[in-house]
Amino acid sequence: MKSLLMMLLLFPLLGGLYHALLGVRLDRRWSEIVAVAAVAGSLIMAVAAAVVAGGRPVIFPLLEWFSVGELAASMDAMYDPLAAVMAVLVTFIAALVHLFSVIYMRREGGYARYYCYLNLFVFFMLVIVTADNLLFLFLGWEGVGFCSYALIGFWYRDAYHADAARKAFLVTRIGSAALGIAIGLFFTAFQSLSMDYITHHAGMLSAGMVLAIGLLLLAAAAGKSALLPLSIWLPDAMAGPTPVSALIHAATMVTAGVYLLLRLYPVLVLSPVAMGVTAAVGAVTALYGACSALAQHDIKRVLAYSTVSQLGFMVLGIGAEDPTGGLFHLLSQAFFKALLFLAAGCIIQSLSGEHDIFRMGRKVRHALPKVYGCFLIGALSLAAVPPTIGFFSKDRLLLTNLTHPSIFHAVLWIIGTLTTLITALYVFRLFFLVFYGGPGPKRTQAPEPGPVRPILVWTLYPLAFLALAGGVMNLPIGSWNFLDRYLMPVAGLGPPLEASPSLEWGVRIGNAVVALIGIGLAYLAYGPRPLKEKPATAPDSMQNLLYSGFYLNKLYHRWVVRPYEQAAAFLSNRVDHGGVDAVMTGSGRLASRWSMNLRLWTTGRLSTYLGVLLAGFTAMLVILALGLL
Amino acid sequence: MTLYTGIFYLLGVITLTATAMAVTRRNLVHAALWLVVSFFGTSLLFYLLGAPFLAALEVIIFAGAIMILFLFIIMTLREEAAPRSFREVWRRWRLPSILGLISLVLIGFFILSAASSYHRLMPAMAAPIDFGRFLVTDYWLPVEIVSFLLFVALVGVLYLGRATDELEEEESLPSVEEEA
Amino acid sequence: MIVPFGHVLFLAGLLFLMGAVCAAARRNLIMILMGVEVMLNAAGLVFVGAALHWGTLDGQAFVIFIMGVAAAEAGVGLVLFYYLNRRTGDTDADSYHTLKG
Amino acid sequence: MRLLLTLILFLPLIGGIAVLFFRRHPDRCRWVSLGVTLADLILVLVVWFGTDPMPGAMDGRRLFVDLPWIPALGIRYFLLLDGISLVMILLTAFLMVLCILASWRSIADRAGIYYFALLATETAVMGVFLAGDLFLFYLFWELQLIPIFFLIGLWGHPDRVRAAVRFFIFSMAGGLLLLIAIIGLYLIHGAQTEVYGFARYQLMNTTLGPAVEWWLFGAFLLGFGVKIPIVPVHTWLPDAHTEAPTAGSVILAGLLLKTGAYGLLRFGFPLFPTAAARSVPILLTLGLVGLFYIAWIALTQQDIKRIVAYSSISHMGLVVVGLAVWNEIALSGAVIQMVNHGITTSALFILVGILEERGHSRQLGDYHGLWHRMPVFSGFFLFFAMAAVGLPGLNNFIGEILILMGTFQEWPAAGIIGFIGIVLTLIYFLRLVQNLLFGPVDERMPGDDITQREAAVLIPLALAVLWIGLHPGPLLDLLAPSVAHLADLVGGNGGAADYVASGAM
Amino acid sequence: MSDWLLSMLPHICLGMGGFLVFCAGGFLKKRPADLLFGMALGAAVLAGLAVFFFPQGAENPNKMLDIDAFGAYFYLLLAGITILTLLFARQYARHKGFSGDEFYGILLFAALSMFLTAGALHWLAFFLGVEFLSISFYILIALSTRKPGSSEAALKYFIMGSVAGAFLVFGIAVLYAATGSMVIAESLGPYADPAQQNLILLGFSLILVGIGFKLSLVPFHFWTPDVYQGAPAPVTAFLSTGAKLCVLAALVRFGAASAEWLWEFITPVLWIMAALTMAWGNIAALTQQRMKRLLAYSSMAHMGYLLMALLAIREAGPGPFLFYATVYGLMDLGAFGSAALLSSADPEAGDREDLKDYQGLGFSHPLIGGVLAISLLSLAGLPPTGGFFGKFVLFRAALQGDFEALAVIGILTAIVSIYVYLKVIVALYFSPQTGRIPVPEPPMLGRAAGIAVMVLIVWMGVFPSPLLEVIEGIVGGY
Repeated sequence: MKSLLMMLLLFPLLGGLYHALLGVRLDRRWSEIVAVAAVAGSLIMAVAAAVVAGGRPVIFPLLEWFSVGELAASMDAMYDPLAAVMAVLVTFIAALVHLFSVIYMRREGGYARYYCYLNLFVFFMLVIVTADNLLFLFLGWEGVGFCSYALIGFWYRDAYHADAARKAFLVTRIGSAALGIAIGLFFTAFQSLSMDYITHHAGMLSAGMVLAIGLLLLAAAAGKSALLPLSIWLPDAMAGPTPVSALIHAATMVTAGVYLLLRLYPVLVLSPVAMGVTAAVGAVTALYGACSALAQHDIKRVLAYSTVSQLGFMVLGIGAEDPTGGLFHLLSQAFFKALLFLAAGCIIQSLSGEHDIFRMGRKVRHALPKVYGCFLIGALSLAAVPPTIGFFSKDRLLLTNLTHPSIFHAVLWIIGTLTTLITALYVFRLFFLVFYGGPGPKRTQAPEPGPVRPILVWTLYPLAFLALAGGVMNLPIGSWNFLDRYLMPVAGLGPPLEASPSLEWGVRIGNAVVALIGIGLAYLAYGPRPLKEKPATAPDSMQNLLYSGFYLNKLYHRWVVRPYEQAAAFLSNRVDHGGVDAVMTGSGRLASRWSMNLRLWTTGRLSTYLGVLLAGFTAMLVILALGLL
Repeated sequence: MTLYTGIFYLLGVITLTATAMAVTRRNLVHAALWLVVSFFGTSLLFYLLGAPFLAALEVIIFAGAIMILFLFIIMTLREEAAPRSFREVWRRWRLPSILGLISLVLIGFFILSAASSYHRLMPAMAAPIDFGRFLVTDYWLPVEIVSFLLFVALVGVLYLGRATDELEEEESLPSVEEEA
Repeated sequence: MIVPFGHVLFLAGLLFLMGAVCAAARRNLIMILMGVEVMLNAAGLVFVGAALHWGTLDGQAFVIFIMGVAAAEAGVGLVLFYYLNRRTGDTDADSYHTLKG
Repeated sequence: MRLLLTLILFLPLIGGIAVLFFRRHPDRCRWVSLGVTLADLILVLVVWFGTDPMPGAMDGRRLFVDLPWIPALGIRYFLLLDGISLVMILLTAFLMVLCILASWRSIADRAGIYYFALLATETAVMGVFLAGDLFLFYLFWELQLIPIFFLIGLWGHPDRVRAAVRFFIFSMAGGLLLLIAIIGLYLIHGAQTEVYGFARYQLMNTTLGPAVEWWLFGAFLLGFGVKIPIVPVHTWLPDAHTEAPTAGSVILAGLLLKTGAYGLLRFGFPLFPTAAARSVPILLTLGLVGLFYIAWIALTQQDIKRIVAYSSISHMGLVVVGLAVWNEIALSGAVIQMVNHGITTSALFILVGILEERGHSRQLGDYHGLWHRMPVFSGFFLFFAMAAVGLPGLNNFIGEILILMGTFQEWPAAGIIGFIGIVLTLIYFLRLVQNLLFGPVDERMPGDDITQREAAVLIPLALAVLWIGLHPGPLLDLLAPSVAHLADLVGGNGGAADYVASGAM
Repeated sequence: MSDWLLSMLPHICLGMGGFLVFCAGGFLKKRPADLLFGMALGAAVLAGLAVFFFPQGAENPNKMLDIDAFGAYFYLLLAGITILTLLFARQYARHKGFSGDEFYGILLFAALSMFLTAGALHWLAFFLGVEFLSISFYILIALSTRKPGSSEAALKYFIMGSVAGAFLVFGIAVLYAATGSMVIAESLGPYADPAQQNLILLGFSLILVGIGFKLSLVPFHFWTPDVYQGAPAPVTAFLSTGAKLCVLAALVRFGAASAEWLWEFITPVLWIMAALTMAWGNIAALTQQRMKRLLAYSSMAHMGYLLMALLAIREAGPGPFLFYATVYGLMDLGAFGSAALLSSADPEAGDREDLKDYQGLGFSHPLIGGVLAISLLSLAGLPPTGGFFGKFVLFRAALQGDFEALAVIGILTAIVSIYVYLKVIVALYFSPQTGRIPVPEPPMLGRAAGIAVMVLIVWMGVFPSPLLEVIEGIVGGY
């Protein structure tokens, strides 16, 4: 078992190191083979480990890292069902994305760098997933952040990409700081950093501590999972290559925050306030992402905002005391969003790099029929149309909120349902614009879609299958809830609150209806025969608001970035140079001035010298006389 | 109050007056001459205080040799005393005189607060013979030293005098250096 | 009795200060040197008075050496003045101020 | 083995003097210097693997030499090697080899004197790390200034003289205050015990009145604080680091700053436990203010080397925090962080030096898109920059996390602020990386990538980064006994007395 | 030889040496400079050696001159300084055209006067020593008639010296009037009637003016930079070392001899003088651009430091004072001596004054530049030089004597002084050579002297124990 886990982690690590050290001299073919093999091997190990572990949590010390006094940071792996699910998910999607990348990136230079980061990313992600020690987790946490940074900025020559990368790194690092602080608090409270220990002894924490840690964990998750108010980096992160967006910014890394909340759920759940805040943040983020997605022009940005929205849903589920539901939605989102991104990648490649949905249209559908099919499945799943996996997972989250005793969650339920409607609307807006868009003002210069390599499309199939039929892993009917049961041994994770079957079915049908209404609205507005052609060139203020993601970037610029820079300039010019340093140099200058004055006394004239001599003698007498008196 | 006392104060007044005149004269020759008077007064005071040999030496060396030297140099330099305004004189004198006055008060305080200041001096006389014997028995070493000192001074004077001569030669014969 | 010892000292002190003030106030080199002579002379007076006061000859002996030193100083000094006067034509002490600062 | 300690200490100096005889042949100078530093490194490694903490000695000492030097003043030639010293001289010996290599070609004129200065610095710095006698420590402390002064002033950049003079004056100002305090302590101790001496363990036994202790501790703090540097007295550093030649910057950042922190660790705190314990809030504030303040200042700098230089201050600010907290974890972290900072900042300085050699400019605005032209260089740069911002798995993280975790144990608020400060560090480092490595490709940018010699300098550094980042166990084990002992020393106020009483000596 | 002759042997060596130099100079037609130099050197060496022949154990047969270890120590030191000065001066004197009997002879007489001053047990000897010293230096300073400023310097030294000498002699007179004794150890109040205190105080303060002038203590210091600048460099070297050390020796003697109450009264005065002198010397040097003036201010500052050590003489003993004085002598000699060696060969030109003219000499003339640099580092108190230990013992003494405030002032001014010395070092090593004034080929003897000074300074910085032990032996306890 231990060796399985070791290999699980080592494969991608060695793959990454292999590229890092030998990268430049490496043949592209070898590079690709190694990269894909590393991840595939990892996938096999993940599955094997899951099978061997058989649903029991197992903790293995892998390596000593460091330990001083009570602080022991050993690289311990915990392979419980939660970790197993995540590990399989991560390696599975990573394997597909690696495969996809082989074709997708075949014309790009810097392949060694690309695969190096991608492999390392998988490694770090697996570290997060399998870590028991919080610091080990932190290693992965920061590692994925760095890889994400490097991959977003993969096309570093364009300043826009580099800036997006920096933004992503910085904002997620704010979350990291929160996580670090939380780790510090854990350490002070438990003198231990083992999550296993912490989750089993969470009751020891005082109420204030629980609240603080809960909020900090939420902040950490907000950074990584792009929740409000730290969501701003994710849309910009789309500057990276599309497979990267699929893997990191849709399926895996962004879910790390959610995973963290799940892992430490037993702590989080102790604080009702923190739970409430979590749920609220989730709901608002979901709504925010969905609304913003409505007005985007860039296919990837639509998906990115959609990811923000879906992450909000997951957190909403956790906040509503249904962590398993959150995980379920995490899985389903991973499938359909990865699918959508990869499909979008096919489209973009076919259109030689075109991202603007207003420049796509019918021709795409004709050129890429298989992609069209896959995209449709993904869109349906995202829009939560039964019987896709998306339907089941989202339905469960909404139901949980409704059945929650607190009235507060009913409000959240309303927001959630509204978001479901908007979700269906924007995803089908996207769908119709991309595949059915007729000739418009911008479409005149639209590039001709070309064919894509079939391998690209093949990688979509498994995802499409899962997005469509993955729901069976946790059907809310009878004992079909495999996932729930599988996760039972994990601390804190259990089945959702029981609701009466009628309510259950009512909500279920209602949700399906809402989704279909949304699709209908989208059809009316953007379908093959829209009610009116939207003039995309003259956006009104509402559209601007949505397009810019509620001006969040501007707000940050105005209230955070600019004051920060101003403070920097002030400190640098006024305080450091004009204040602290001026004191130092000023004292030197003062000494010089004194020096000049003293030298003026040395007039070179004997009369001065003799006069001062006499004065000195007199002064001496005065001092002595004073001493006598 | 004895005769000696009277003589002492008389001599004191003479000496002080002469010194005061000497230090304030604009004309250097006058100053030197007043100083000679002051030295004579001191010489008599020496005599009064029991040092006849020193009184003689005072006249010979101070009033005689040194002041003659002064006069000689004054003559040689032919320094002309330019009349100066009172304001300028005051500007020069004010600080030293104030300091001098303060010092005087303090010195007076220090002197007069010491017990021995009220010890009355009785007339006595050191015979020159005794004095001479004392000098060469107890103080033969300083005598040797001062002879060296005077020797060095002599050498110095010679050297500087020669330098002055060279200076004058150079002035008269500006091309000497090149030839040398 | 002649006078209290203090009076001799005070007289000498007065003389000494006159010399000192002269040296500090006058600009003429020769006058400064005269001031020094006055000061030395005052010291001699103290020595002679003190010799009488203590009844020892050391004080009187000292005066001899003062005279020797005064003579040497006057000799060197006056020749120096003479030399400087020949170089620059000046006996004003304050006109020698090329070295300063 | 005891002779070994002396040999380690003076081998570089002897080598340096030997180099002076070859000064007409720069190449021979280089090889001799390289040989000497390598030999010294090997000796240090021999000590590492060949010694164990002495049984019975509580302070974890491994070797010591104690000979009378100036008996009239009670000054002894007392070298004491414990875990902390060993780690520090290891760093010294290691960086020195790299310094020699890093300046292999860039120093053409007066190579003999240059290498002499480098080697003399090595001896002086090692002396600081090894001295167990306060006076000996002070001697080396002052001694190290002179070669560095010449290194900056002779081989530095255009504004070198001003920078060198500033550096010297700041350091000396601190040093002289230190001297006064050292003498004061020595006299008080002597008056109390009738034994006039400077040995650390003796001086720790001094009873001080509160006011006197404050004054003395203040002087120590100021003396060491200038060197570390703690924030209000840091202004010499950016100039000195920026104007120094690469090796000079490496020595300054990698070693000299460490001597300040080391002094605080070794003498400042243990000698004045009460005052030190009371001044913790002040020190924490200063350290944290440094972290933030520098993050801001560095953001506005245009000179690459200056940014790296400022980052030193912020890293050392964290070390100060670690020292102030003074528990086992934070102290280990502080020592490790000193080593880390030595490695990463040195590497960054070397990289900037490499860049400057090729591009003849240090202005941030003059470079962009280097990744395309110099991929290996860029890879290294990114790697070390990431190490500097404390990416886990790389060295700085270990130090930072130890310090902060230690801080959390005692001062949670400070720990929280510290974590936030680390985020800010990222901002200016990303700016640096962004501007240098990314951006449009420009064929005018320097194009010749890292040479083999340069790689030989950078690869050991990179390995060290990874080694400490992933497997710091050996280092921490080395430190453990000494650090535990130190932590006990100040924790209880009677620690020092107990220590001596327990017969450790 | 009888004891009393032996007890004066060093003085006799110097005096007779000087006399013979004059004879040789006067009677030999061709003025053999090398012979004169050799004679002077021999006399100085013999004077140094003669110290070892002092009668041991017996009572001092000589009432005026010290033959104790303390005196012997200073005699040796002064003899060493004389020898080194001669070595430094040889080439300079030849270049500047005063390499005759007058220079070497008067130099020996000056050395004699220093011996007298340093070893004086009797006020008369002290007075004569000081005056002899002054007169010798009036002439030595004026010797280089072609050097600009030389005669002005002589004039200033003369006027100030004679006025200060008058203060000194008046002070001695007052002391004598107060105590009736002219033996230094008796006259400073230990046996005096308490009623005479004020008179003794007055006398001592007058003497302090004279000593203050000699040691250039503020406010009696003004002549120092002017005279140091104007005098020929080797003479400056001698003036700043020998002429100060001998007075310092006397001052220690006064300090040790003076009664407890006298010392208590005088302490504030000395305190203020020390503080002012340290501050003035170091601060005024800060913006000084002329080398010898700069060194003059620096030497002033060191007098301030020494005064600080003197203040603590009761608590710390004279050991620190002796040590620092020794080191000071060496380092100042090194600084001025190398300035002499670097001066141009042109008889009309002045010394190398402007700091700009020192630029780059550290590399073009590594040895002499090195001597100068080491001396400056030592003056700055940096390891590995004697100045480093000197500063340590100095401040140790100050703190031992509870002069904390003075020590802090000392440290603060020392910080200022660092800049001063760095300025010169920067010129020597960091600046391009200007080459305005060519440097003459350094002579063998000068180089030897330079190396000797350098080695001694470094030796004292690395292994000061022997010297400390010697001093310990002299003054008992350290």
